[in-house]
Amino acid sequence: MVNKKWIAMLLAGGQGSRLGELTHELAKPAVSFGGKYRIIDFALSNCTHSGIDTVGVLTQYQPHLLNAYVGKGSAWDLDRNNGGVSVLPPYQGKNGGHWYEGTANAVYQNIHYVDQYDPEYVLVISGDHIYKMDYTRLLQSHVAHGAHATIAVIQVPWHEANRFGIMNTDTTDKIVEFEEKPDQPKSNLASMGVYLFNWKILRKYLIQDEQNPVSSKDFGKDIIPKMLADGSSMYAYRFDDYWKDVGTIQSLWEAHMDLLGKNPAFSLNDQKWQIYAGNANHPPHYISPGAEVKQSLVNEGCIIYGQIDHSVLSYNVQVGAGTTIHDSVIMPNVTIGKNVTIERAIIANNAVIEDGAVIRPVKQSDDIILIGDRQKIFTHI
Amino acid sequence: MVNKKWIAMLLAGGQGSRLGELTHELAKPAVSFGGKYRIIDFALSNCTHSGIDTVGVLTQYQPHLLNAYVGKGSAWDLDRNNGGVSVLPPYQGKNGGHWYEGTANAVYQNIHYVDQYDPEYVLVISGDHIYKMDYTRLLQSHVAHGAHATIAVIQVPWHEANRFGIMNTDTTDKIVEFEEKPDQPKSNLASMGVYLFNWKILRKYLIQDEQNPVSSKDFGKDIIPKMLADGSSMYAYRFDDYWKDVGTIQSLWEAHMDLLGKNPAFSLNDQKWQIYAGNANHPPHYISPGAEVKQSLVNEGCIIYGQIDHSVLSYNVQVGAGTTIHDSVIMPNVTIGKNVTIERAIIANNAVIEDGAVIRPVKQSDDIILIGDRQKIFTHI
Amino acid sequence: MGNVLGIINLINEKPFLKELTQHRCMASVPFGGRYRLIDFTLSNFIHASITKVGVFTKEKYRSIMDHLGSGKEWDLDRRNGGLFILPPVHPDEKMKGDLEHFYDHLEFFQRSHEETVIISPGYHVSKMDFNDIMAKHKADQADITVVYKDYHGTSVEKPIYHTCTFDEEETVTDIELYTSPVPGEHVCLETFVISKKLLINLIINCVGNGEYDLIKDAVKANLHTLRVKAYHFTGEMPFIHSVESFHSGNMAFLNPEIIRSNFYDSWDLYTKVKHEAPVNYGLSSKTSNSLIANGCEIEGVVEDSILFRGVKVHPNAIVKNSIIMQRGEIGEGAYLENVIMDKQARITKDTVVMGGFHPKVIKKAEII
Amino acid sequence: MGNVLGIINLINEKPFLKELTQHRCMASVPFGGRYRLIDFTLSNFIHASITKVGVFTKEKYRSIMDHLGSGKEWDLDRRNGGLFILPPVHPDEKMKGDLEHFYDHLEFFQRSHEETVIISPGYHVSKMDFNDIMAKHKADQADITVVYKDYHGTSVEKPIYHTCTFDEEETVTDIELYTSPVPGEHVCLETFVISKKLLINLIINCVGNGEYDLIKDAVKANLHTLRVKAYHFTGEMPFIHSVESFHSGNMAFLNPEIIRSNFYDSWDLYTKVKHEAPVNYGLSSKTSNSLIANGCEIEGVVEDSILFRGVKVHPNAIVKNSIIMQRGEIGEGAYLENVIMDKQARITKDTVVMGGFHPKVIKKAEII
Repeated sequence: MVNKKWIAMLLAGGQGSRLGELTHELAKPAVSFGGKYRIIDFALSNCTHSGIDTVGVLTQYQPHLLNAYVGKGSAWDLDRNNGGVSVLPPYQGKNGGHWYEGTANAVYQNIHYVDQYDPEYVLVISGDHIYKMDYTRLLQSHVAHGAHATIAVIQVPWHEANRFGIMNTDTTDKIVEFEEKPDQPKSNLASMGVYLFNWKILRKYLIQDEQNPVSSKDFGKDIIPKMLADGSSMYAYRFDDYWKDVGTIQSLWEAHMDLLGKNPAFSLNDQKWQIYAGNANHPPHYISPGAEVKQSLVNEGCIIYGQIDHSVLSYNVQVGAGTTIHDSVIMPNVTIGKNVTIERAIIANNAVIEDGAVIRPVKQSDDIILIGDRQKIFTHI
Repeated sequence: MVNKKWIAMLLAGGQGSRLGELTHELAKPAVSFGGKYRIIDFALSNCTHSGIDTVGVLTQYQPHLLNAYVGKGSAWDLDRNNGGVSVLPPYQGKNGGHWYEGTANAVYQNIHYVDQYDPEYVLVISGDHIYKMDYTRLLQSHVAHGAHATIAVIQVPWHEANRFGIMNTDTTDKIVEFEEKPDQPKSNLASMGVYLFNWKILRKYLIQDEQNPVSSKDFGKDIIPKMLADGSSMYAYRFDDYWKDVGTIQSLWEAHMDLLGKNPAFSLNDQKWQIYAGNANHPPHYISPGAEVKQSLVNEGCIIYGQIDHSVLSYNVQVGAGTTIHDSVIMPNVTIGKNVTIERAIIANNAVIEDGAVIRPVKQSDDIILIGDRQKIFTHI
Repeated sequence: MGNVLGIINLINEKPFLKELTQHRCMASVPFGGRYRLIDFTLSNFIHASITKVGVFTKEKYRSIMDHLGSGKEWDLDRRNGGLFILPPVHPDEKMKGDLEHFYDHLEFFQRSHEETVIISPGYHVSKMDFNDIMAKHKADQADITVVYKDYHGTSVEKPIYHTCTFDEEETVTDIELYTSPVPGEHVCLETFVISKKLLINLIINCVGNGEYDLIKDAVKANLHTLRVKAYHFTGEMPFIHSVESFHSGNMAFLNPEIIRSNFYDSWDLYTKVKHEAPVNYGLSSKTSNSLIANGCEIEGVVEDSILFRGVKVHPNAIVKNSIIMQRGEIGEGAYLENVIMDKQARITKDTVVMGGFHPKVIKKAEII
Repeated sequence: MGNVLGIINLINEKPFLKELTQHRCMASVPFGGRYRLIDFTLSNFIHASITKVGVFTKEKYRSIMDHLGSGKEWDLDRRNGGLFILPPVHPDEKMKGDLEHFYDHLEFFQRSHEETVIISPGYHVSKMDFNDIMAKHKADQADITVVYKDYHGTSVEKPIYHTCTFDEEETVTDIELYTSPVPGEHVCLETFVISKKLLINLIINCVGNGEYDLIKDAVKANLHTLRVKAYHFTGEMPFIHSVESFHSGNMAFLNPEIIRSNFYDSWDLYTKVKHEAPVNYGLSSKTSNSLIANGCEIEGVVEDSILFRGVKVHPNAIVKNSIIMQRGEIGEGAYLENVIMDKQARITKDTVVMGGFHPKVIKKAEII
């Protein structure tokens, strides 16, 4: 067994209840994204590109699809004999079973998993953000600072800073204070939910935190503040590329719109940093005579007779003649009939939209419309 | 996706508490066997040889080692893109989480897993028996009988029949009665815990049983009796080769002794039915000048200076000079010093036996001695 | 099935595809926007649950090795069985025929546990149900089953096809080698079912007699001593024997019905996964009746064409009735019609390239 | 490491091992009871986290393809990187030298993302820490690092080793080709570290000048223009250049200290897994100072010997100072001494086979 310099623990347990029907039957990291991917693909691909070959995926809520999707990990080159990707659900030991109680507890319950690789560093990331990040730079910064923990941060607009965990740093980027969703933020450096720890130190804190009866057993709420309070050497690592939390229908839709255009805010077609996806075997898509596709991303397996403008179409989507789709996100295996109108909507997997249906907000300023999994829509909505 | 004719559900959840310290930190199917294997290897290898390429391993108690051991399944050629081996732990859904309550409940909770392969038949097996069995013959018999369920049975000595689930059959091997551990057995055909079901029928019974508040949700206690009571077409399939339940220290030891000799009761060295094992990369073993090895199985990685007679040595066992080992089972990574005496004992993984220690029952008729995992033995026991 | 050994026989490939087979064997030629010809046969094997496949290669097989890799995409990275590439054993000598090559790898056949062998070339574009063929083979109690298809292609100038005749019980009575078939004639698809034991005997006997040709010396020569039966393949399959028929065979896929029947209906066509992003259509793009693979970026006009992965069509470029292979790039204002553009070729700004009845082939990595 | 491309260069193998290399290349020769020679270099690569490996093969490489398979056992079945077998591109022409072969596969180098290349032959039996070699290469700011070892073998008749000399700063000043070294001389292990960019330049320049030999034309010829540094390998490594030295190199492993240092100490030696059962020792067995691989069944006497997987020693048979490869069988009452028995060979009842100073080699599948 070759020991590992670092491994990643990917938090994929959350239900993501603000995504409504999208997470009815699957965990948030398994939600479709970008016409081809699932949200978790971004974190997993980042690991692969950063040379991390051992990833523990901590999962609890509706793990089957995620389990089947991650499989043996070959899509991300994580089907390794030593290491690779492991889905880590809760379990029963001699003293009965425990569901994961918080993010820190989830890692605590898998200390033995981490220990078997004896890593120097552990990267803790979450499976619900859209970004391309080379974690090796974070590691370099961590080592250069001789830090106990390094937290990746991104500048957010000042008026949104109160929605994030905010880092207050000194001039060397050493973290001096951490505030979870502060009313009066002193900085706009928000935590991206990407933490690098020296394993020996984190291990100690996890065990300590577990014995604290009032702890919520969460990295942001408990572990980080405690380490800070103890005077640990903690640094911020500034990330200045695209990063988006897709925790709501609105932000999920926005992130899709960010993919479109000639120079999109976030490009998926990056040969040096491909995003890997599982089960990616579909035929080329077919655009019929009379169809019109502009400013859009269309994935394999689609058959298009209608007009698509400024939208994202996932695999195996069928669009009938006379149909127009604007500013929308169509998830996999959706069948859309003829003369349908879809605007500012997200249509979830396997939905069926019958001929002539109209799906659009009453007013342009209204919320994005969500059509849930396997729904069948006959007419106006 | 290619649909599957049949898949297997392997019950690996049990603690196996009668194995004492051996299952302190691992599930019974993960216990070492035969110098090289773990108990679950026999069921998994049977699946591979029978052409079953989709196996769900239902696990609950201390699943980590089993999880890490099964891995992506490549040892058993079960690292398939479509199907392969999947470890299926309990999970949380919309309505919270449920640990597996019984063998039937464990399969019930994974109905969606089975459904995704849409199999015609489901083989339910357990991960704690030692046997080589071609399940395709069971399938042939099942199909020939047009059965709803077929249960593999083996003749046991009449005086032991009261320890098993006993099938009473008519002359065509149709099961007419099932008795769990009967005081007055009417037959000596014991259930091997190997069931083949038509999935559609089993699925119905699993859902029905789940709604029965007094059911223990077990195949042997609930599903089989209910199907029989309903007049389902159920047949026994007679198996007449070696089969052993290794649920106790005594039976585990006996099964090891069955491996020894020129024509052993159970041969591991069968080129047509190899037993596959994970992590099987160790160097050849070394027998020093002065060592003596007779009537024994010795696995790779050992370094032997002492005398071994009628025993089984697992990988990476070291035996010092002047030491004698008789009628014993030495599990992996055990270090045995010089001038040690070991008789009628099972020494568990990673134990260390110091120079001069004597490990043997006081009387030949006493129980087999078990030295637990990682124990360090200095002198007499 | 589990009891069948699949053989893909690349030995008898002819240089029909000219420039396209200059640096690769025919089985490795790209097809249908995303595939290589060999993917069709391999996928057919997978759908028949064949898990041990031997690919007998002759020359220019490096790209096929690259493409197949460990066999993972076809689920053939197995300990028991899996994918075996069997190159020539005596590369310095001219190969006398496929049977010689089989003979050199006789151990491969002998060591296989499978009882039945299916042999097929690597360039058939078809969805062939080998389970059905096997079932007929068994029901017929045949020694050899020969798969044939009624010829429907345009007439061929050179005599390149083998045709077979059979009686009313579909017992093959003759195989005519090297003919120019007319529509309706029974073209032998060089696809056979045979027991491994019989195949080994035939190989040893033929080679012992200085005979080296499977269809001529093992099949045709034994029509009267063995029970050789015919299987009528009635599915879609273009006859590809020239650059034109390769072009038209591709274009036949510009039809949703054909796409559906070939790529869906639970009959996945497996190929190497390349992780390309979805196609990005620009504001000025205009696409019609075309098959577009992932990774493309389209800002120009694409009509009646097939674009492989990662093709770029710049603004005001026009692509008509053409096949653009992987990573091709069509510069601004360029015009292409009736063209087959091999991988990584590039058409510079405002260049016009037109083929006539014979599509114009642009070589790999060529810049025009 | 992640940024290093590993090359195993089988081009310069010499037919030192006679019958043992009659049907296989040297890298594929069995060694140490369970391995092939190439396993050592491959395992060294793995321990340095090298995840892309190209094996440049010349001839008789079928058994190496069989052995390596998909690369799964070495964790090299990867989408990015992994194992690449690179056979000759022009099999019908005599290869002029390793640089020609590298040139034919120039695209392989060019397309690789790795910046550094380690080149090694496939037959060194050693535990070599490439991380350490790389570290020195960097610290030295070397263009090329040449790995050498002080000669310790018996004297060789034919001049087959390249020796190097260097100054007090370990800058290589000369490489003498084809010498017969005396103990203590610095034998160049034909193992090099070089940047990919420089390697590509050297390949193109040399081949352009009609020069085809890596060590002579790329390394030696540039000693005065490039910064070529020496790395002293001090670990265990037998010099194998004859059947005798192959035999003694194997026998050196009959030593628990050597076994421990080569096979344990968290330096796994990876090889193809064969799922053999533990060794079965019978009532009449007597084994002493021997290395025994799984799957063996021993009822006779085995002394000072190495038994590969699946060997059977029947009652009253005696095996002394011998190497018995996979699936060998020694009949009842037979006597073997100083023998190397290739795979699947069989010694019949009561037969006596003895080698002298030159071990007697029994060919693959031979029956005596």
